[in-house]
Amino acid sequence: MRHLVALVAFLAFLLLSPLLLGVVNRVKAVFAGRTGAPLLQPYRDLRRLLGKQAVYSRTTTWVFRAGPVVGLAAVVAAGLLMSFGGAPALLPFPGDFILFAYLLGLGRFFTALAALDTGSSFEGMGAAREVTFASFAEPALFLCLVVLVRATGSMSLSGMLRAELPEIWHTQGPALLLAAVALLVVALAENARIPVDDPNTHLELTMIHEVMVLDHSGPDLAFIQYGASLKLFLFGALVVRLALGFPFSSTWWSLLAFLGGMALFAVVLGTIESTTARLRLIRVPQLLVAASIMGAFALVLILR
Amino acid sequence: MALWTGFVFVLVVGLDLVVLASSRLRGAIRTVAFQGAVMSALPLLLASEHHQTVHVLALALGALVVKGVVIPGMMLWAMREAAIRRELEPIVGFVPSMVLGAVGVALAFTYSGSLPLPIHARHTLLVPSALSTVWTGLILVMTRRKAVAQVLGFLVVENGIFVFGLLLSDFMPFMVEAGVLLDLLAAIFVMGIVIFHINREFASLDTRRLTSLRD
Amino acid sequence: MLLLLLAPLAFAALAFAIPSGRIRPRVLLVGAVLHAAGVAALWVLRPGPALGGWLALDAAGLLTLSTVSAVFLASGVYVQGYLATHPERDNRVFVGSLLVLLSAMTGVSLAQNLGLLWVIIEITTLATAPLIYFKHDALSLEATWKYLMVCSLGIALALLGTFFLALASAGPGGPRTLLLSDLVAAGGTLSRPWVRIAFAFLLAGYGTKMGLAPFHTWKPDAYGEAPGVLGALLAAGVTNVAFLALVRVTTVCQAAGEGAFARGGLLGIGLLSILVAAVFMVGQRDFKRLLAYSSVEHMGILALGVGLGGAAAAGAFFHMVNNGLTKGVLFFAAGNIHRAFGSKQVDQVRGAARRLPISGPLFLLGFLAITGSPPFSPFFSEFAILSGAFHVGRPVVASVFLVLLALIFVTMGSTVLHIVQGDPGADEEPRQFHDRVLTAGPPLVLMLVVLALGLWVPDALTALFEAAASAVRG
Amino acid sequence: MIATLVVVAILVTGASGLMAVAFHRRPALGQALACAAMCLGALAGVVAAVAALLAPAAPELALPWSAPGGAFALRVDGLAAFFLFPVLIVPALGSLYGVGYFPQARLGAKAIRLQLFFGLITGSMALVVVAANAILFLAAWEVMALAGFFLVLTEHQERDAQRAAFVYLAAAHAGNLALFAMFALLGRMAGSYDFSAMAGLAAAGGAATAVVALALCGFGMKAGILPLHFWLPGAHSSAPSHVSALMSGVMLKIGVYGLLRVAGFFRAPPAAWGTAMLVLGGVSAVLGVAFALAQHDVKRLLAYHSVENIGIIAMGMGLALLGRARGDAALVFLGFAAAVLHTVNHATFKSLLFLGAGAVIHATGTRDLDHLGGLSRAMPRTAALFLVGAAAICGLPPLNGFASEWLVYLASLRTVFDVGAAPHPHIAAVAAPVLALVGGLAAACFVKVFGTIFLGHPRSHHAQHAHEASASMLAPMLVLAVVCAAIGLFPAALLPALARAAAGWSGLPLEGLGRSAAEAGNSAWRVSAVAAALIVVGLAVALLRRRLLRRPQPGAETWGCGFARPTARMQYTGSSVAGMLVGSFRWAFFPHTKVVAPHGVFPHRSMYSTYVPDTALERGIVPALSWLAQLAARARSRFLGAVQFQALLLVSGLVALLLWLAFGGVQ
Repeated sequence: MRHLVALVAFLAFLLLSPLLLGVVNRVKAVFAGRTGAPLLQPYRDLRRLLGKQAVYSRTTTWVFRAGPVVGLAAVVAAGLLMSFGGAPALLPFPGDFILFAYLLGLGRFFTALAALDTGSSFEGMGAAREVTFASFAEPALFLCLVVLVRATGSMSLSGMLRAELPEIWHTQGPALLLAAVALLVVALAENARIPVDDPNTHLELTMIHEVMVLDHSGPDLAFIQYGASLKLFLFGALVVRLALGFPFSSTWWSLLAFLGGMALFAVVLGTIESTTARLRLIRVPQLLVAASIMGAFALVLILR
Repeated sequence: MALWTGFVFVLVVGLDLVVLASSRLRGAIRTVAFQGAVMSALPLLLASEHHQTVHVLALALGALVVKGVVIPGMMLWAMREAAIRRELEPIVGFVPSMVLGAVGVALAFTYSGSLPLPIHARHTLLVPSALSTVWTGLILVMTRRKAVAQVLGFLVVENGIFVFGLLLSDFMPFMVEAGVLLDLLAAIFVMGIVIFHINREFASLDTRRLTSLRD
Repeated sequence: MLLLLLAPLAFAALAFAIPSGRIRPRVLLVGAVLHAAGVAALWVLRPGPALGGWLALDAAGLLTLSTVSAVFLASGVYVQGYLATHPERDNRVFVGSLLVLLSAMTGVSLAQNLGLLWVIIEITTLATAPLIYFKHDALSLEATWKYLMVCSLGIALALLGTFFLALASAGPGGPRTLLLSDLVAAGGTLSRPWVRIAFAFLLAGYGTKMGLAPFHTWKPDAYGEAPGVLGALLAAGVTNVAFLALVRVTTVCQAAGEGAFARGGLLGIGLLSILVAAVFMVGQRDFKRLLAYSSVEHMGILALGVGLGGAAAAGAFFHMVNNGLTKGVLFFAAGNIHRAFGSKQVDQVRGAARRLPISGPLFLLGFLAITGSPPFSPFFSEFAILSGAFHVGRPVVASVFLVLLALIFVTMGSTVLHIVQGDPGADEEPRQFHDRVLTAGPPLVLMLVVLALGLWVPDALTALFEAAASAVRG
Repeated sequence: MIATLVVVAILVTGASGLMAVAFHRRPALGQALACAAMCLGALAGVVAAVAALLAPAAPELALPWSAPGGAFALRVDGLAAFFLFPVLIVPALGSLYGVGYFPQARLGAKAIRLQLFFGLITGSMALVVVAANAILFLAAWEVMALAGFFLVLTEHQERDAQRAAFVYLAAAHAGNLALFAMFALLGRMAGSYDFSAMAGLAAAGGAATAVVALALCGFGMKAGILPLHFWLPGAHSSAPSHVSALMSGVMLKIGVYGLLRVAGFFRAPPAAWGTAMLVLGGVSAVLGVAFALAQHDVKRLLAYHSVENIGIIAMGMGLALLGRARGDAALVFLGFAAAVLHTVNHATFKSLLFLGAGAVIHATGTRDLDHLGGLSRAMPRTAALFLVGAAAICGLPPLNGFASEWLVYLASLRTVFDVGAAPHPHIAAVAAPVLALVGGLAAACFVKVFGTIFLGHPRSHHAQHAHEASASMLAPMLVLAVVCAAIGLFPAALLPALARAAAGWSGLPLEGLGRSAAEAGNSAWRVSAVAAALIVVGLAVALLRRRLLRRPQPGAETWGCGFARPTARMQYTGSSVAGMLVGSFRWAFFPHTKVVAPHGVFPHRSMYSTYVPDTALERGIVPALSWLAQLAARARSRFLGAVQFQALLLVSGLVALLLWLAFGGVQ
């Protein structure tokens, strides 16, 4: 039974991620007073891109073609480790969150290389910024995860995000709150959302994540966008499970509740994007360092 | 007999101070020669009864010949050869070298009493005069400019050691004094040659020229 | 044993007699070979004392004698090549004094009577003077003058010290003699204050001959101006012999109960010598003077070793042998480099390894050996001294010793590497001074001996070190 | 029997250089024979190591040797066996690589000398690892240091090679002197110089801390832990590439081996040692990778990465020592396994990267990143292998870098739980985020390196006519890449052997370590499972892509946001990719920036270049030595030449002795 729930959760992860992006765009549109694109628009975009023809720059080599493939594969493999809504992951083991973080790192590594392969200064700019901010975000992510390890006593993601998390809130409330906020900031940075990076800006000089994928087209662009949505879903699962601890006896009910939570997360994300403006590039490292300090503070609290 | 030996010791120390004060090289050489001659009389004066007179006589005569005649003669010859100027200006000036000499002598005399001599000192004044002569010799070497003056200083040091050697002459056989004489002869002989070469090389015996070897 | 002392004198007389300049070096070579054979015989026979106990062979004496004869043999071969390159200079005095020096050094190794010991050391001083003056130019004259003046003063103080020692033994019930064996036997009866004053004077006197710190000022001048072969003989022969004299005096102090005082003095002077050597090596522009300061440093290490006592004393004797051989290599190579480049200044000498394919690398290997790199034997002796320091419980001394060694390695290394590496550039005058069998052979053989000693120390030698150290050790 | 096999391996590899000397008239044959001898010796050594690992008791061998206090005693225990693998395999591959990279036919005497010392250094390193006596250890250690000096000096006519070689030799010798003192102290504490007598020493007391401090100086200098790493970048960048691969991949590990061996002597090391090692490791890792980011020379960059990886190994060791202080077997196993596994891994991927860099330098002739670019088109196979190495060093999952860094993470997280004796060093948990920061920076650095060298347009004429490396250079790189992938995919296979080595090292009972090895084992199998899943999904996506893009796709110019004529110089260079990060680490290194600002309406040539010197060397060591030199110069007063002063010196020495005699009052 446990494997069935895990499989269903994993399939939900694979299928519903683009919907998450749709909800976020819809919330931003509502805030802007527009009716916005239909919720299923991301699925249509993916189908359109998969059918289109790809144009490749003459300076690029096989690295450019491998970038999107490895990026997508890495995120899917990371999905195998994540537990969605309290249900255990498909392959849980102690220390799996380290593999989870490094798989995302692998995806980022190849995307940045693909960007540099095009030989254009804009893509180089994007790659440089991406790797710089990532190296600031990594410690913050790990600080929060160490806090979770200490709080829940287990070293695997499934163990950390299991059902008894709400009881732990009572004892370690403040530390977990700090960790949740820090995790949210890291999620925003990793998925190139507003305060750190603007997903639909057109001025290359200001972009970070978008400018890296500037030269991709056709199926490659589809893989990248699908990968980005999966990654957002993963981070969402982590934040939602940590923040909204609702005690449900049967796993099916908690799975449904988790999907509701994910919708709520999308709404929260939309509101943040609509209400805050982009930070100047030199402010972003300070934000991420602030997140690490919050994580460290939470660690000190919990280790006391 | 003790009165005479005491008189000789005081004369030796007196001559030390004269050498320190002398500004002319020729005068200094003659003073040191006289000191050597005087000292060579000491073995006779100090000879106690159970000593073989032949050995003491030979020693005294040898000392007289070497210290009094051979070495001063050689140094005067070296001076004529090098035709050097007469006067003898010490680096630190006459008065300070004199004062240093006097301090040395005073210290020697006051503390020699307190030194626990294991055997009966042949004469109370022997040890202090030996030490003060050695000290004067060292000052001469350290303060005089001329190479010949430094050899003179070395000569005075040897005289001091010779006097000290007398203390042991009764039980230490002939070897000790012979050692001193041998050392004296050899050192002065070689230095004579060197002075001759220095003069030929530098056309002056002033050691200020001899300072190019430096780190 | 007496024969061994007189044979070189006979050869010296012969050398003086022979008119022609070409045959005289052969006489030197024959003398060296005979002397080495004699020493080998001594190793086997171990004869008893001669001349009524005044000449006897003990462990320390045999060690010094072997080092001296080994380096003299190498010098003998080297001199053949060296004099061939300087046909114009009259080598009568040179060869004669070398042989006199050899007999004097043999004498000191065997002398048991401290008075006799002092006289023979005086002879070594006089024999060395003309050798330093071999180049007959202004600088070597100045070096000779300074050498003579400082050493004669030192020797005079040593004589005074010997008298004090005789005085100490003349006390009530004392042995009233300067014979080493009697002094040691009657140790208790010697009057202690006089023994301490005697040790102070003798340390100053023989320290001057050995080149320890405050008395070392003659060494850089003499080694700097003397030809390479004399540098080797001085560093390996005369200084080791002076060290042997100091060891004899320390043995007497040890017997008289003043061992702690003697070892304290040696320790202090040893460390001071290494420090002074380190300070004066920094930025040294003349590589022969650099080797002179290295000799001051290693004499300091020997004094330190004996000063520490215990296992370090055995290490010190092992180091005496190693230091002698390695200094031989360094000075021969330095001599070759000096002749090949015509200058001693570090700025004008570049790429010695390229111009002198044997002497250049040997100079580098010699440097590595002297600073205690393991495959060579000085490493083991320095390590023995160091572990001795820790065993005796003096960690502060050991750490200061190590820091100074590191500093010396860095300073010496920069100069030596500067000389050996790089390309020499076009040499203006025709290359008549290059590596020849006679001039490059001896350092090569000595280097192989040092390497062999590093890999395999024969048990007989280790037994000797232990025996020599037991006399001095507290 | 096994020990004699090891001795044979040491002798054959040590003497392999003689083949080149013997056949110098026929260089190709000479080099081939030398390489064959090296591979043969390596093979024998590896077989012996594997046998030693499987053998119940550690094989020993003792031969008579007369050095005072020394004995030719060898002991191949678990720790030594594990270190034998990199010490023998990397040089064998290096000499194979040398056939193409440093041919004796073309370079003559220089190549002969290189092979001679290449063999010597391998033999001496193997001897150091199996030595069981302090004197033998020190002798082999310095022979290794000297051989390294002559190897760095291969290009002896270049000024900076000479300077780097001298700095290396001075550092190595200073380190050795610290080791002299350490072994003397150990000899005094244990009574004899044999390692067997030194096992199980009490860790309390000043002597033990002094030993560890000296060990940190001596071995830290050789391993390149941060403050003592100043000799490393110069030496590794001026040596030929396969030599720097050997030095960086293997010689630094001998320093690590020394630290582990000395730490193993003490029974229950206090927690302070572990924390000190952890902190040193963390600082070395973070600042090492920060320095690497700021470099322009590819070999200096890789050298600084060695400092970073040594830092990670030191963190592993620190955690193992903490484990032994708390008596927590799992922490000991995880820390020890992390340190040793990362040593082996680092030896493989660092050598792969250096050989790759060597191929690039061989093809283009320059080491400066900003002159290269677009080489993956001219050198596709080198680019692919270099990418494998880069991914491995950043610890990315399917490769071996991840396996060992993962163990360090597990060890660090283990300290979070209250297990074992009272003082719980929770603070060790900070090691995990520090390692994450290092991982992020390493990824940034290797994106910069791979991007600037292999991707984009060629930036200079050097890069335009590069040619692919020869087969003999690519083969060793391929072997190393395969080893990286194998360890990455199946890390669990090595854990049981690591448990036995840990038991031998720490003295804890085997079953406690075995149990934690089993736990780590089955989660390691899960890691392999996820890696397999990653590869399967990747292949599936690739197949989907090929099916979608069956028809040939049109090519076009890169979209330069409308810029008409982009030139190669407008690409992001090495310093620009790392610009922001270098800016944030400004407090650690003081970059020299030369800027010719463009001025006027049509500015002519303007230029911006940054150069980051090694802070430890430029701000620490060089000023100290020059201050000492001035001090010494002042000490040599000008009137020292006068005879009178020399006489005065003599007399004052005597007077000082007499005063000390009178007032010193020696009892």
